[in-house]
Amino acid sequence: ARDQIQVAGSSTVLPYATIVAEAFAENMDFTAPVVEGGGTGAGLKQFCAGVGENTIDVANASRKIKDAELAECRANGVNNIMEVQFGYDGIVFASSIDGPDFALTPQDVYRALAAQVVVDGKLVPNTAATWADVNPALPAQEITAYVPGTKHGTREVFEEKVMAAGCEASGAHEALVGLTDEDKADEACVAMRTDGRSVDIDGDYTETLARIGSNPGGLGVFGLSFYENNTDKLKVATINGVAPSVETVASGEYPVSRPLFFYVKKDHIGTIPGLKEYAEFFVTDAIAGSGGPLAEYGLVPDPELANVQQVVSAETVLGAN
Amino acid sequence: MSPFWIMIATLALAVLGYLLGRSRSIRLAGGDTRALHSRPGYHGWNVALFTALPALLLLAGARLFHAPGWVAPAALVLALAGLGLSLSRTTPQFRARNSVERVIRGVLVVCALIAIATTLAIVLSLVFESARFFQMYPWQDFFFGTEWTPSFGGGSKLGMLPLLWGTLYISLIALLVAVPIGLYAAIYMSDYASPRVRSVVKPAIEVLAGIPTIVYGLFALVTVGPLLRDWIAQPLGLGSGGSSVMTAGVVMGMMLIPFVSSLSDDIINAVPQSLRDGSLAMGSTHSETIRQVVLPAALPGIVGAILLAASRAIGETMIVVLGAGAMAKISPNPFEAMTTITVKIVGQLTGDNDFASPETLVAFALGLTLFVMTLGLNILALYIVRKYREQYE
Amino acid sequence: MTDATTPRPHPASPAAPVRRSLLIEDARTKRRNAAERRFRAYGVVAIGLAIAALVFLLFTIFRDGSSAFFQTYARIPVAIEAQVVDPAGNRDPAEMQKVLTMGYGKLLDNALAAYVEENGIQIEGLSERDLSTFFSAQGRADLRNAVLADPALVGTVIEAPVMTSSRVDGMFKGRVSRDSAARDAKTSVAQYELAMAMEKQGDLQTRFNWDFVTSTDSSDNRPEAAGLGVAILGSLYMMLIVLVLSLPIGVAASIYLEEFAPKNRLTDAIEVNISNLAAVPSIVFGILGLAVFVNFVGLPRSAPIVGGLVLTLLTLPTIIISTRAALKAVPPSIRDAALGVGASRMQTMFHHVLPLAMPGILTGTILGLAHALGETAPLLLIGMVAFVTTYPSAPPEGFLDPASALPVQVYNWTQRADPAFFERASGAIIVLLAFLLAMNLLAIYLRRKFERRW
Amino acid sequence: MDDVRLAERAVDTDARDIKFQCRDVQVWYGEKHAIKDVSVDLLDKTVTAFIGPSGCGKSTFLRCLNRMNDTIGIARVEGQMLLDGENIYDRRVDPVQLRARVGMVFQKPNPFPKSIYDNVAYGPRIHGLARNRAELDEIVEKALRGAALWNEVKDRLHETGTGLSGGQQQRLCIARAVATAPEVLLMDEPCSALDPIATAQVEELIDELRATFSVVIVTHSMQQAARVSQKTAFFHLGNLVEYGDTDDIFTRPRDPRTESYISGRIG
Amino acid sequence: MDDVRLAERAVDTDARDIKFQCRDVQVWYGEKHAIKDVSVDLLDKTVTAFIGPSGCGKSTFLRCLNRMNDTIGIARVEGQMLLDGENIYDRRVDPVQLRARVGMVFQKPNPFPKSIYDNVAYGPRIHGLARNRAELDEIVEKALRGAALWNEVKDRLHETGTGLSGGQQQRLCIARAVATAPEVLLMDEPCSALDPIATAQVEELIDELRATFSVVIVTHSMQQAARVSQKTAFFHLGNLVEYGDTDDIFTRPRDPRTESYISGRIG
Ligand SMILES: Nc1ncnc2c1ncn2[C@@H]1O[C@H](COP(=O)(O)OP(=O)(O)OP(=O)(O)O)[C@@H](O)[C@H]1O
Ligand SMILES: Nc1ncnc2c1ncn2[C@@H]1O[C@H](COP(=O)(O)OP(=O)(O)OP(=O)(O)O)[C@@H](O)[C@H]1O
Ligand SMILES: [Mg+2]
Ligand SMILES: [Mg+2]
Repeated sequence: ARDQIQVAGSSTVLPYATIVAEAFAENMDFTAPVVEGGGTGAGLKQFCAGVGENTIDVANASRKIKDAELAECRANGVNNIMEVQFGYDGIVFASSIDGPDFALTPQDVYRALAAQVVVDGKLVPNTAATWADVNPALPAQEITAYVPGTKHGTREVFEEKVMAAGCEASGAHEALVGLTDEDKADEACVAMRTDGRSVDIDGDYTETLARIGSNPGGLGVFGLSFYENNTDKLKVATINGVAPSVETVASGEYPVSRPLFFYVKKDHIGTIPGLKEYAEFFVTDAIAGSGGPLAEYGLVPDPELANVQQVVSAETVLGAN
Repeated sequence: MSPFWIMIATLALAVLGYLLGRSRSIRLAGGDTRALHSRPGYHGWNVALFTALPALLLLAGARLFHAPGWVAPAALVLALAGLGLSLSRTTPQFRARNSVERVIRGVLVVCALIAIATTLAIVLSLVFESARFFQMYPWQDFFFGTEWTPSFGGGSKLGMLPLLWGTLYISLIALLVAVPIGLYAAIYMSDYASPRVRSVVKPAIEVLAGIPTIVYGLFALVTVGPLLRDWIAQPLGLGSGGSSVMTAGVVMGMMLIPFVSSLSDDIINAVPQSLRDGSLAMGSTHSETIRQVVLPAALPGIVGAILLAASRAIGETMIVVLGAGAMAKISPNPFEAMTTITVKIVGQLTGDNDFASPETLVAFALGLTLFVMTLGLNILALYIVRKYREQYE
Repeated sequence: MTDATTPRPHPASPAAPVRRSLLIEDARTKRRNAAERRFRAYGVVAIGLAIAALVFLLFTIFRDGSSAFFQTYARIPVAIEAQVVDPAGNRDPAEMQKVLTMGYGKLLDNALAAYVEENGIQIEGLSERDLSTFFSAQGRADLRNAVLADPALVGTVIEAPVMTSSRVDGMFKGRVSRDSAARDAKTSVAQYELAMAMEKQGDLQTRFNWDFVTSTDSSDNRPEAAGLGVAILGSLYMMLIVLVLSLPIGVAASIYLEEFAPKNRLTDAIEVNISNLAAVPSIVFGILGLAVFVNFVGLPRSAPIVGGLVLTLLTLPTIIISTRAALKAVPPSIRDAALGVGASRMQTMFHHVLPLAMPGILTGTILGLAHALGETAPLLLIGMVAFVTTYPSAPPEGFLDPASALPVQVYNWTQRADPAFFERASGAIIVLLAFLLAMNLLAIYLRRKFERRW
Repeated sequence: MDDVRLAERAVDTDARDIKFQCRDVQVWYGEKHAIKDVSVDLLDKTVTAFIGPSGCGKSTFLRCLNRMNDTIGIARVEGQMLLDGENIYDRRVDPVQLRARVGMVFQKPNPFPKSIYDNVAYGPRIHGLARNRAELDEIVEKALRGAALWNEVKDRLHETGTGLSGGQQQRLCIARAVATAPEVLLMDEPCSALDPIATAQVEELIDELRATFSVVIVTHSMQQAARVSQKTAFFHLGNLVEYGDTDDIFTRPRDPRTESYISGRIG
Repeated sequence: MDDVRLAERAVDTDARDIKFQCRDVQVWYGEKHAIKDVSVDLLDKTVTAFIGPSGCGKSTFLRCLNRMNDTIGIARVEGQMLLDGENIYDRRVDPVQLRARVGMVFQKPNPFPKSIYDNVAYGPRIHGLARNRAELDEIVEKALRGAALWNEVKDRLHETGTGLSGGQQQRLCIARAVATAPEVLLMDEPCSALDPIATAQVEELIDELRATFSVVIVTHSMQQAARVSQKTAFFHLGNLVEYGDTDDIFTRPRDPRTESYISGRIG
């Protein structure tokens, strides 16, 4: 039988999971878990492939499991799934350390990066060339933004919390609804420019960093933890005047963040040694709490960690209540 | 006993069988091996093969189909039976060579079929998920759509034409770099360079094929991209992005050089010297000889090498991701960012999307489409080779 | 390039040929020789370009990666304080286990603080955080292991080399400067000066880091402790499987197709099909491996055997294509000669044709193995792109244990946030290239032996 | 596949001396009809010479006799060729065994790119003709001596066979064929690159072989045909024009084509 | 590379008719000393025959004359070989130009794997001997006729040259060499695979060529040497034993080795 836990999923959660796995192996008498990345979708897919030794035990996710996925899980006999939300990930804008400071609002970002903007009641292609074109208070620097590609969960958060919010706040959404219908307007709000001002990044934050390195005028979207590890190269932008940090994200002041999850296959508890212990270990205060190694790395701890611990030790499964 | 040890035991029996079969044939021939139909070695091999093969097949089958536990030990019995039977068949007249060769031939056939089996398995593993995709997404939009904008909330546009365009464009540039350089390098190595130079240069160039593609990707991103941007694209007003089809193509071309050069070099080297002599004696220069006599004779192999390079170009991800960006776009300007089918296959499969959504399943459809397309390309290549092949001797 | 320009009178016309000197090139020869020189120059240029690309790549790899083989250690006395490691005070190992690694950080912090005081090091703004992030988190783990293994250490002062954190390490490799330390949230100028002061005292030493090659991967919090042991073993296992399977299968398949198969539509189909397999994106092989080897056959995830099988399928087309080309290139007269003395087709093949085709086969093998060794994408789906911190056991059982692979490690490390991992990734590439070279040397040697012209 | 034991069946008494019985043999290379309707009986313990203008089909017919034409993709053979009464084109016949019995020396010398020794020892090795190294050495020496090559190469047996002069390569190929001890030896212009002395020695060898085997030799030299052969077949444009005792053919040709070919004798 | 235009220097009057002047030529294949100290003058507008036992170095010497030995890695040539008074082994000599003037037919036929037409047209094309297609056609036809091959291949000019019979290939190679119109033609046993009639035609061709060029032919047939050549050189074990008028060599050989080689005449 397999004696190590197998974990797969989101690459955003991956660093946290590896830290936990390492500490788990060090401090407990279990074999070290094997942790894979591969993306939330891929992780959940393997997770939902069935119950048994050659399926994984834990799926990491940077978003909640979707209904369609849950249905597939159930269809494959994976009925008892524990959902564990262990913290938050802040999403930040950062530019090269040598460049000017940016104090952004969602409106600015929307106006700079939307494919089409409303001008004089008409929908026209976005022609803004510098940030100053968008908002005179911003530096007159060419607009180049490195945004996670559509495969990334971060992109979804970006679209929702920045683009859509900016669209709404700037009043463009209203105007759009007037021009078309509600659905189309929502879509138009999050459509990004394709003329090279907004560059999709299918790789990882390291790629974004490298791109900013080779084009210092660029502005990139990063995870908070990534930024914190590279403050010597990056300068972070404030959003609505709030600088991102573990504290501001936890307090909700900083608007762009998302919850992180992992899912545990309850049916494997008991067959795979250490599975329950792993889940519990993950959410202990010493690990996922503030001051723990995860927070040290950049995780925004869940303020309600105690509840989470409760959920784990009770082995509460999804849909139980 | 675990299957592993049963396997070892079977192999040991086979070795024993070889020795027994061999010595028995010699003994039956009264020590004069000339009286045998086949050499003693063949008799030995015959026994060994009959001992090992059925048993190993049984073992493999048992593993594949999760057979009950008693099946594995039964393999040992089978091995013993094979040993006894084939040993009793060992007579001086026994056509052991033919028997062994039949088995070898069978093995060869099986090996050739592995390729077919792989293809089938690939098609099968793609076709179901592709079917699911086409249930969710209209095929017209997929094949003829010119927009690729997947999104999480649904309502994605998943037209493959921009990806196809990017694939062809990048591969073309890569081949434009790799084929001339590779071919000229091959020619130089096989026909001009001294054996010493060749013995150093060839393996050195082969290292290029072994450098992980991520290194090339970073190279494209950090070095080649800005270089092309600052020296060519911007002065010519063709764009200001560091990642472009050109960047990815050029760097990929570098990686493909050894595929063209090393394989072609071997093939060119295999063209008989007498042909070169024939041409040189007509007063043609070395280069004329190569272009007009050697290369046509080596054509099938060279086309094979180029195809292999093209195949790698089509299948490459890392260099494209880092070098050409992730923008799906149809544009004739090689200094714009584009992307390829393969990149999107990997991207959609490893992303955070809902795994049962068209955004993920499109990867399978892309894979299948690419498969069919390259098939067409290969058929064309085969036709061309058949037509222009010059068989020597 | 062919017909025409200044035609020489054909001697069919009775005019006596003009006597020309060999030492004077006529116009046409001049042109042709110029073409020849150009052609040759193209060759030199081509090789030059290829070599230049190689040299440049190798240069960057070594520039970025060689520092991964060195690591800075500190040597300071560490007091194993009982109240930290054994709060219950009864030296019961079970009780002592309750103190997690994180807890041991206190020992190191105190030790460093004591060291600073003792040596009279005065640094402005040296904060507690500067002290606590000075050492690698690996140091705590090592300490805990040592104490648990030998509870008698409690209450004593030990002096063992302690690994410094990636930032401190970086200060001695030029990665972290005083300026960058000022901006860096993970370090500070004070820490920088502390490190410099300690080095001056001779208590910090940078030495060759075997652990980089032998130890296992580590989490994002301790890049300085990450090693390649598991990846090397995983790659080794996979390459063993690939070599043992793909070379014979590939050669056998080529032999059948080239020499024995009847030439008909079916074999054409197989031929096309094989070259087509070469064009299948490698990740699709991962899809296949997941479906067939993991889900159908039931082999474990993350196991080298599955990786090896997938990579075998991936390399087969390369080997088959090059082998077939090489077999085709053997002149038919050699086959005739062997068949003519009564050799069977099999014997002809194995005794004569195959040895002559060997250089091409080996080239295919080199290229195929290089491809396989550097490939990550297919491993994504079968679970080998993973964080594995236990060594796989010796073969054959080891083939079924979880392992990662060298390119996977490179890929993983380049994605991590801490810049120290970039250095590690480059170091891993060096190891990978060394691995490749070792693998190819034999093939290259054999190829040279088999090479001949006929 | 089943063991077909070539020939333990009774051989017709009247065919006893016939080694090869060919009936209505046709060969096509793709569209080209290279051998037309050839019927001929080749006798045992006899040297038969094939003569005829270049391109008339001599080599083609020779290659049919040990099924070497199998290796040419576009070649197609029809008709019957019986070796000791058995059809060699029978589906059940193993061409390998056939070729072990019917050896061949090709028109273009084609030594293996191996050492001279290995070239000659190859046949004996695969057929297990030698019990040990000493015996093998002996076979090799004997074959090389027979082919009049021994003296020239005895000091360089382990150098490669492709480094020999044209004539030496030709003799090497003869030695290689002889070493296998075939029942029938097909020789396609074996002396074309040989000097008179070597030619004489090879002819002597052929004469020796005739005592036990049958030999078919293609030659362009009428003198040679006359010297070594007992039977001669004259081919023309794919047809077997005339076949008979060598003496008769050269002195009393029946067909005008033979007549004119022979009288254009040059040499 | 430096353009040295030496050479308009006056050619010695006494050497006017000497095409090739060879002095103390030595050839080694690695350790093997294949040509020893050969000095010989080959005359213009003359057919010279090289005779001698197989392996004596005829082909080797022949290959020296147009530096084809350059392509054999282990071959080393020493001594002087002057073509029209110019040392062909001079560093400044371009072997390409040399070979355009000194053509060669090899001992083993080596047609290119191209169509018959392209085989013959190859030389004229690279040397630009034809102004247009019609002229090229003419050259090809003339060369094929000269090599006595035209009738056999005129209907299949565009089939591959490797599908020809041995003798046809040999004639194709002759046609190929002739089509380039060299000043000196080296022929290594050009008739070894030819029937008497074809041989006669090739010999006729050689005789024609002699009017304008010089021809060197290696042959094993004394008769052929006697028929076509004016000068004969007899090689033995790498030495040039005797060189002189063909008539003299065959009737009054001075050296006992020549004597015994010729009298062992069999041919
Ligand atoms: N490439 C080579 N490597 C080594 N030795 C060689 C090579 N070519 C020829 N020789 C040797 O050099 C000597 C002379 O060979 P050459 O080919 O000149 O003979 P030849 O007179 O042409 O004989 P033949 O009439 O048989 O063609 C022979 O002993 C031969 O074995
Ligand atoms: N592989 C081939 N493909 C097509 N045609 C061929 C092939 N081999 C031979 N031929 C043709 O078949 C005819 C007979 O050829 P074959 O080789 O039997 O002649 P041959 O009598 O041996 O002549 P030679 O004395 O010149 O060797 C010739 O016209 C030749 O062109
Ligand atoms: Mg012939
Ligand atoms: Mg010769």
